[in-house]
This record gives sequence, structure tokens and C-alpha cells, in this order.
Amino acid sequence: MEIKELMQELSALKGVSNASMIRDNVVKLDIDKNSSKEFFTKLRDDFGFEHCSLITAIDNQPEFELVYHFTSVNKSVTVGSTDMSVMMEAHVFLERDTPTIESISDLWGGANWHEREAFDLMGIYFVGHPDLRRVLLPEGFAGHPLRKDYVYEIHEEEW
Amino acid sequence: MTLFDACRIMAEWTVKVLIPVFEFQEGLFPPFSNPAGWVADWLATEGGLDTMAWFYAVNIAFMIGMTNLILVIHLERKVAARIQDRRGPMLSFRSLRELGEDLSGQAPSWKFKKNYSGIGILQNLADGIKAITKELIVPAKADKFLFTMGPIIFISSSVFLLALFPLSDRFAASSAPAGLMVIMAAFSIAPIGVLTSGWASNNKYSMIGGMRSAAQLMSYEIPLLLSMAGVFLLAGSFDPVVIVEQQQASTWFFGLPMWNFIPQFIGFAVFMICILAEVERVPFDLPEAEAELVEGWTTEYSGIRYMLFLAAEYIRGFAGAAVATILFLGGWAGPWPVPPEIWFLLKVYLILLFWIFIRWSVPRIRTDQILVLGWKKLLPLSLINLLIVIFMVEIYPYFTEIVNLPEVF
Amino acid sequence: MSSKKVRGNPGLRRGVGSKTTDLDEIMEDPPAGDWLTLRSDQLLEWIDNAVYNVAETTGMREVVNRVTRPIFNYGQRFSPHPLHFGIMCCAIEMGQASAPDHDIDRLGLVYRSSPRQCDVLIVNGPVCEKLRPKLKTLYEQMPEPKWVIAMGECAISGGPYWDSYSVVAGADTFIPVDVYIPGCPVRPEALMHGFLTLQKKIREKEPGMFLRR
Amino acid sequence: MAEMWISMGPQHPMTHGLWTLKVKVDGETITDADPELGYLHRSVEKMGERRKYFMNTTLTDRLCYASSTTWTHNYVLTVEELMNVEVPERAKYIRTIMLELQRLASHLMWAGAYMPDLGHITGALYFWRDRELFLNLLEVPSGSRLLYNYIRIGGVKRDLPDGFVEKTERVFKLFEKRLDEYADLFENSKIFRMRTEDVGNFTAAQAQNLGITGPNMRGCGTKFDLRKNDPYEIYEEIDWAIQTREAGPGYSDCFSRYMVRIDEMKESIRIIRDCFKKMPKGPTLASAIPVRAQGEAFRRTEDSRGEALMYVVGDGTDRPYRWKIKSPMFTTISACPHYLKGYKLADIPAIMGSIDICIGETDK
Repeated sequence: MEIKELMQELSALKGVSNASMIRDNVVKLDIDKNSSKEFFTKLRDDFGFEHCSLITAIDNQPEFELVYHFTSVNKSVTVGSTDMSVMMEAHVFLERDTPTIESISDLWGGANWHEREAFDLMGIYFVGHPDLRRVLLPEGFAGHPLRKDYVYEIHEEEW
Repeated sequence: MTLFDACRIMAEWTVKVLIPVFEFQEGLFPPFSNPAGWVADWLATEGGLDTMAWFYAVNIAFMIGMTNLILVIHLERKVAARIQDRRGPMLSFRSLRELGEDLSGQAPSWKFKKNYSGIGILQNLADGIKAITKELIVPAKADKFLFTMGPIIFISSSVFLLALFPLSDRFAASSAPAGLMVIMAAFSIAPIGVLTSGWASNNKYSMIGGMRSAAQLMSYEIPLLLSMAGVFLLAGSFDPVVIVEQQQASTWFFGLPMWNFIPQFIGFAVFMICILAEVERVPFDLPEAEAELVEGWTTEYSGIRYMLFLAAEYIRGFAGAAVATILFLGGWAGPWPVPPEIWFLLKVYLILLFWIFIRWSVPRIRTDQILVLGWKKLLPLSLINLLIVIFMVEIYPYFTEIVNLPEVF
Repeated sequence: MSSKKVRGNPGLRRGVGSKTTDLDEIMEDPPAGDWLTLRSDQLLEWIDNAVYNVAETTGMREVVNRVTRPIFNYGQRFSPHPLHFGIMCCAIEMGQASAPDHDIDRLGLVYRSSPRQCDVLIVNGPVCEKLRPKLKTLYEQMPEPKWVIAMGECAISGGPYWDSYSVVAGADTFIPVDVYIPGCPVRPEALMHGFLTLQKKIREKEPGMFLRR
Repeated sequence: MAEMWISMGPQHPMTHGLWTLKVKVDGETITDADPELGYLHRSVEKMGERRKYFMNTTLTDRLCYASSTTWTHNYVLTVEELMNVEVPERAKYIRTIMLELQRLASHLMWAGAYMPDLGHITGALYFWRDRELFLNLLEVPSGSRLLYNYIRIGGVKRDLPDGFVEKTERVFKLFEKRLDEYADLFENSKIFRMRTEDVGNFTAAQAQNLGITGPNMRGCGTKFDLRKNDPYEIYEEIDWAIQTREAGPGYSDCFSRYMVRIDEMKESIRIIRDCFKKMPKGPTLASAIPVRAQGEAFRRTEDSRGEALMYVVGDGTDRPYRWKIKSPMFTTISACPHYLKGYKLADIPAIMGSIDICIGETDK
């Protein structure tokens, strides 16, 4: 499948908007929060994105933004005649009061700890995650430090 | 003159000095309930003299063993360093001057470069002294009695080995008719100590290390003893002196002595592998496999207990090499100008050097693999070796009588 | 008596006055009710106390210490066995120091994996909040006498992570540090110099180890 | 023996860093595993939000202690994309040379750390002896042994000094000779093969799904290397090939992962030699480098351990609004129950060593 076709087919899916190509091999799009799981299942099964590269949580004040990066390792999607592997960047926006989204750790095993990390540092709740614990910070740590409203004590002056 | 005769003469001299001392002590106190007089009487008898002589002999053996221990550890560290393109410990004798300064209260001098430009044999001394000063920790949940007993069993059974093997036919603390059997018996006490200390530490690593050690040592006892059985069969004795004499007596081409490693090459190979496993060195050092079990069954031991564990392991290595020398390499036999004791030690050190090379050039093998090797490969091989020896000793001579075959063996 | 208690006397080790001058406290008999259940370790402790006190009052301790201290000190300073424990960048340099180019084994260093068999704890990186209790445990598991080397800026003060929410501002906030080696990362040569400095410190500062108390 | 949990770490010779592996063993067989991270969480991402763009190279250098240049490079590449900075041609070549030298040093670090896991301390010291050669090489242009801070936004700090090419060539000649020697000591050694072959297997499909990338994935025979598949710097113009190995059809074991890295070292030497041949003359730092940035950008590079990805969001000020680091080891460690189950306790070091753990990048 050519990357242009991929973009067209993806943008026809439910809940997808603003599909664009930000580089030769990267498709960027926004997804509606409610249809995200459906979209991701299709993405894995039908379009051959076997690898979940990264899940980033951003505190956009007030809402949260989740950025998913997926990679097609086996090159079922091609970029012309080059050897490039295609990436997909999906943005999901969550409200500050209810930062919940369906977990994709059953689709990609590698997403498991990315979701745990997003929960740990940003406080995003992933529904259906098998083991949503803190991963980097000790148990009993108060707050989610990567949020912009997290205050902590710095014991020296800033230069 | 044997070592025992020399010790006997020394004992006679000592007794001459000791008896008046005891009698003087007896005179100080009322004669009843004072054992000094009885001791004096007993020392004058043959039994007392013999006991005294034994005391000396064992002490000499112990001192020789301990000197060798320091040399072996030093050899290990230095040879390992050379294999690894390093220099190894370099603590020089000049560092003793610092000790002198401290003792005499002079102002300290700082010459680091000179302290570290020697051969490094004092490093073992420093390690030993430090181990004495360290705190002895007993973990709170450990079984205190067994935690203390484990090292005692392991170390005493290892040090016991030193008294058992002869350096030559004239230089033996003990030359029992069943000498090698006693040595092997002493060798096989150690797993109990290992298992005890591993279990008593209340530490999972220690316990797994102890279990591994027990499994490994037990499974390697059998091929080890079977490979030794060939030698015993050939010599018709357990006595080291007889075994070495037999090896000297049987000749090969040009009248060269046929040491046992030539006819029983399979047995020699099996024995070398098994004894390597028995003294727990790489590639068979699973019980203290550092990568997964931290320090194995010695994990919870600190200070001098740990140092003695380490020392006892080297003593076992030394004793294992000595047994291999007696059984297969002709013991103390060698050309004349060099005394037999030196020949014996040379052969032992050759084997130790070989082990050190192995230790620093191969990886460690796995638990299941070591057991597979022991039971499936070494056991049949040792049995084959035994069959060959039985053929040599019993069947071939029988046929030579009937059909006049040439006498080869 | 719980054996988890650190046996050595830290006051004595640091050369800060001795707590053991009080006669009654030392020579106190085991409690009367315990006579029947007297255990050997209690007895040994009692004997220890008694002998120590006698040696202290008669001045014997000074005499024996005068002789034993240099000998014990010799062993202690020439045979520092560090813990095989790496935190961050400096741990790589610690490993590189034992490589043939620098060969820290010349100084008699042997890395031991079990804290029970170590003398020196090298803190070679930032100590995070999650690690702090574990590091403290490691320090407490080591037998006396023991020393700590803070290797690199992170272990000295937090270093580049001074404004982090999870990095502790230096290892000396929770364990006593003997030698600081600056550098980010510390070069192997600097680590060697740190060990020689520790040697110097042991020779000058370490009191003797007369009797286990 | 009953089942029990054994906790390894944070201080354990197996861990190569600060993490805890809890394994459930039945006798000596592993039935379950639970890795735990966070002992080295320094909050680099949060600290990065307080620092200016060019200051953050200090932090990225310290992300992975075994392979610091690759991470700085990844960050710099991302920020350059965000700021639209054009890097001079010569700087690209120098960057590639530094990256490959760093990859060699990192793989040697790994190989050195892997050998004691198998009980082979001499191997460790041999590899570390050779790593010293490459550290010296890296020290020549950058002035530091471990953390170089050499790659800057817009190029590199300074040009390569005179004689660098000849020095590098001398080192390569020595190192290639030694690698051939080591083949007898390691990959042709019976015991080494016994310990590493058919241990810690996972298939290519498993690796892709679980997020295992880099040499570990190429050990399964998957031809995927971001230097080729998402080219950056001048990897397109250089003559080189992706190195893959496989233990069987589509799966890897410790030995194939070991061999991939050895092959990659040889390939890195080839890349650097080619770079020296094709390197043009010119400036090494872009003339105008902006301070502020707006928008978002991400780049992925082939780190020594796998796919490294950084995602930077700028809000128009001189400091990043959000800076996210993707560490390849993070997901690889998370997958460890999958490739530990069923093996022996003694295999844990052999398996965990073979995937090349670096906790500095993992815990961030």
C-alpha cells in the first residue's frame, strides 16, 4: 500500500480528522477519544502497524493530549520505491476532569509500560489496563510530576 | 629418614624438657587431683612420644599447606592478571616500612608509588589481617547454631586434608594404608558444611547455592571414585606410597616409567574434570555463580569466616591437585638431583596452573548441563576405564598363561 | 540481643569519645531472672564488656592498641574491597578502572557482590528517592569498619540533577561519606587517587580495633 | 521444591544498573517474572522544561552512560527539525563518525558486561581494553572520555583535529585483528555456545508487538534498521548493509543477538572508513541558530540499543514545553516475562545480559 492511499483510507475511518503528512513517511491525524480503540484495532489488524513506538502525554492546560506513534516494521506500507518505514502519529484530546481512555496494551504488548508511565507521570487513566501501577516513581508518591501544575521544592536558586 | 622419625627425635628432645616442667608443677600443688604428674608419666611412654611426634608432624604439614595456600592464591591472582593483560596486585615489601613507622611512632611518610611496585605477595597478608578485624555479622533470622557450625564443618574438613597427603614416601604426616580413601572421605564431608551454611543463612541465594553444591558434589562423587578405582585396582592398594611405587615399577618404552595417565587416559580425563567440579572452580563453580547467586552460599558470611571459606576452597584445590598427582602423574617420582618433595610440588603446581588457565578462559556452564555431563558422559566413561583396567589386570594375564601372549602390561 | 544491631561502636570508630566509661553500666551482671536462660552470646557479650572495661580502666587498652593498631590498620588500608554496585555513569568508569589500561587491582581492590564482604561503598551516581532506603540498607549490611566514597558530582551534591524532584542532594545527607571524588564523570585515575586518599585517611584517623565493641 | 519469589536487585551483579527483577522459580525453572524500575528516575523530562534548548544537551549526554552521543544526537536532530536548522555537510559526516564510534564503544561495553554474566571475567577485561581504544578516539575531538557534549544544535562543537583519520585507522587495524582472535575465545567456544544457544528465544512477531527493537530485533532476522529505513545524517550515501542473524526461522536466541552486535561492530568500522573517504571540506556549525521554537517535532534514530525517539513540543519560548524520550530498553525490559519464562535460574544473566540493558535511558 502506498502512503497516500493509507492516508486516504485512514481519514475515511470513524472519528478521524485533520489527516495530513508531516514528512515523507509520517502520517499525522487526530482521533476522537470515544472511537479510539476501534481505530487502533483496525490500525493493527488491517494496516500492518505492528509496533507501538511511543505514547506521549502532554499537559496542554487545561486539556490533556495523548500522542501515539506507531511504526510499520514489515513495510506493508511503502513510500514510493524507497526503503523507508512508515510512521503514524495519532493525537487524542482528553478533558482535564476525566483523563481516561481505553487501554491499547492488549493490542500492542509494548504499549503496556508506556501507558503505565503516562499514568505515573501525568495521571492519565487507561481503562482496561491489566496492571496500572506506578512504574518509575515509588508507590505512595503524591501527585503526577509532569503536569504543569505540579509544584515541588527546588533546593537551590535558579540561575 | 622419614618425617615421622625426625618428629620422633624432636619429640624425645621436647619431652626431656617438658617432664621436669610438669614435675615442678606437680611439686607446687598437692599431688592429688593434679594431672601434671600423670602427663609427665604418660609423655615418657612410647604412646606419649608417638603422640608428641604426631603433633609435630601434623603441624609441619599444616605449615607447609598454609605456605602453599598463600602461594596458590598469589599465583592465581598474578596469573589471572597476566592472562587478562594486567599486572595484578603489586603491594611491595616496602609497605612494611609504613608498618614500622606506625609501630615506632615516627611521622608517617607517603610513598604510594613505592608501596605499589612490588610482587604483591603481601596482598594476601593484608587481606587476611583485614578479615580478622572485620565485624562478624549473624543475620537476625539466621539459625545461629548452624550458621556457626557450617564454616566449622567446611573449614575443618578442608584443613584436615592437608595432613593426609604425603609429599613423598619419607615426608608424610600420615601414611595410612587406606590413605586415599580417607582423603576422599574428607573431601565428601564438605557438602554437608555447604548445605548447612547455605540453609542456615536464611537467604534464598545461599539456599539455592547450597542445594546446587550438594547436587553437584554428590553427582560427581560417583564418576570420581569410579575413575580412581582403576588406579586402585592396578596398584592393589589404597596406600599412596604403594600407588606411586607401582607407577614407578611398571615401565614403558626405553624403560620410561608408565605413569597411570598413559594406560588410563580416559580415567585421567574423567578424574580431572570431576576433581575440578569437586573443588568448585570455573567452569563448575555453580554454587557461587556470581552472576545469578551474588556470592552463592557464602553470601551472608562476613569477615574472617568468609576469608576462611575462601582459603578452604583453595586448600581443597591444592589437595585435589595433590590427589591427581599421586594417582596419575607418578606422585613424587622424578629424576634424581631434585628431591622428591620438590618434584611432587612441581607437579601439583603444574596442575594448579592448568586449572587457573581454565578458570580464566572459559565461561561457567549451567546447572542442568553440569548434571547431564556428570551422569550421561562421565559416568559411562569412567566405567569404560574401569573395564579397560579390569581387562589389563585380570583377563589379559589370564590369557597370557594359556596361549603365551607377550606380556605387555 | 538482636544481631541486626550494628555491632561496632560508631563513636569509637569515629574517634568521638567513648560511651563505655561508665563502670556500673559495663560491669552489670546479666539480669537475675535470666540466669537460667543465659545464652552463650549473652555470656560472650558480658565477658566482652568486662574485659573491655578492665582494659580501659587499667590503661591496658592503650598499650595493646598501640601495638595492634598499626598491624590492623595495615590490613585495612591495603585491602579495601568495594561493593560491586553501579548507579550511573561513574559506574562505567569504575568498571573501566579495572580494565587493563588502568588496572585498579594493583591497589588490591576486589569487587565483592555481597555487602557482607565489603569495606568500601562507592556511591557512583545520583541517589533517587526510591533508591535511598535501599542504599541505606546496603550500607547497614556492611560490616564494620566501613567507608563510603562519594564518586562524582551526583553523589556529592546532586550534580546536574540539582533541580530534580526525585534526586537526593548528595549521598552525605543520609550516610557518612569519607572521601569525595569530584568529576562528571570521574576518570579512572581520579578513582585511584580517591582510594589512595582513603588509605591516607584510614592511616591517620582510624582508631585501633582492640576488642569487639 | 515449592515455588518462591526471588528478588534480584537493585544491587545484584546480573542487573547491570539499577532495577529489580523479581522472578518466581519452581526449583530452578522460572515460572513468572516482574521487573521493577525507577531507582534511577532523575526526571530528565521535567528538568528539560526548565532549561533552554541548547542547555539540554547536558542532560541528554547523561541519559545513557554507555552511549551518550547517540542520545544527544537524537535530541539535537529533533530540535533542528523543530527550528528548521540546516546542518553543514561536513558536520553531518563528523556526526556519523562520532555516532558509529559511540556505537562501537557501546557494543564493547555491552560485550564486556555480558561476559561476567556467563562467568567469563577475562572476556570482560578484553572487551573493556578495546573499549579504551575507542574512548581515546572519542576523546580526541571532544575532550572527554564518557560524556562528550560534542554534537550541538546546528552541527558539532569543533572540527576533527589533524591526524584523527590516521589514528582511527591504526585503532581499527588493531581492533579487527583482536576481533578475529576473540572469535576463538567466544563464539567458537563450546561452553559459550552451550550457555547462549537456544536460550531466551523470542520470535520476530513477538518482538515487534512487545516493542523490542534494535539489535535484539535484528537477531530475529528482521531487516529493520532506522539508519536505512528512516535515514538521517548521511547514512543514505554510505555503502553499508543491515546486519541480521537468526537462530532459526524468525526467532532469536542469546547467541544470535550476540553475533548481531559483533557484526554491527564490523559494519560500523566499514561505515567510518567510508565516511573518511567521502568527507568534504567546509564549516562544521550552522551560521544562524535560532533560540526559540514553535510547534512540535519528533525524530527517531537507531540507538545502540534500538529505536530511540524524542518528541519535542515548543511553545514559542526558548525552553521546550514538553520533551518526551522513548527509550528502547524501557519496552524491552517490560517484555522480559515473555522471554524469561520456562528457562532456568542460571539463564537469567545470560538472557538479560544479551538484550543490553542501560538503565540511565530507561528510567529517564
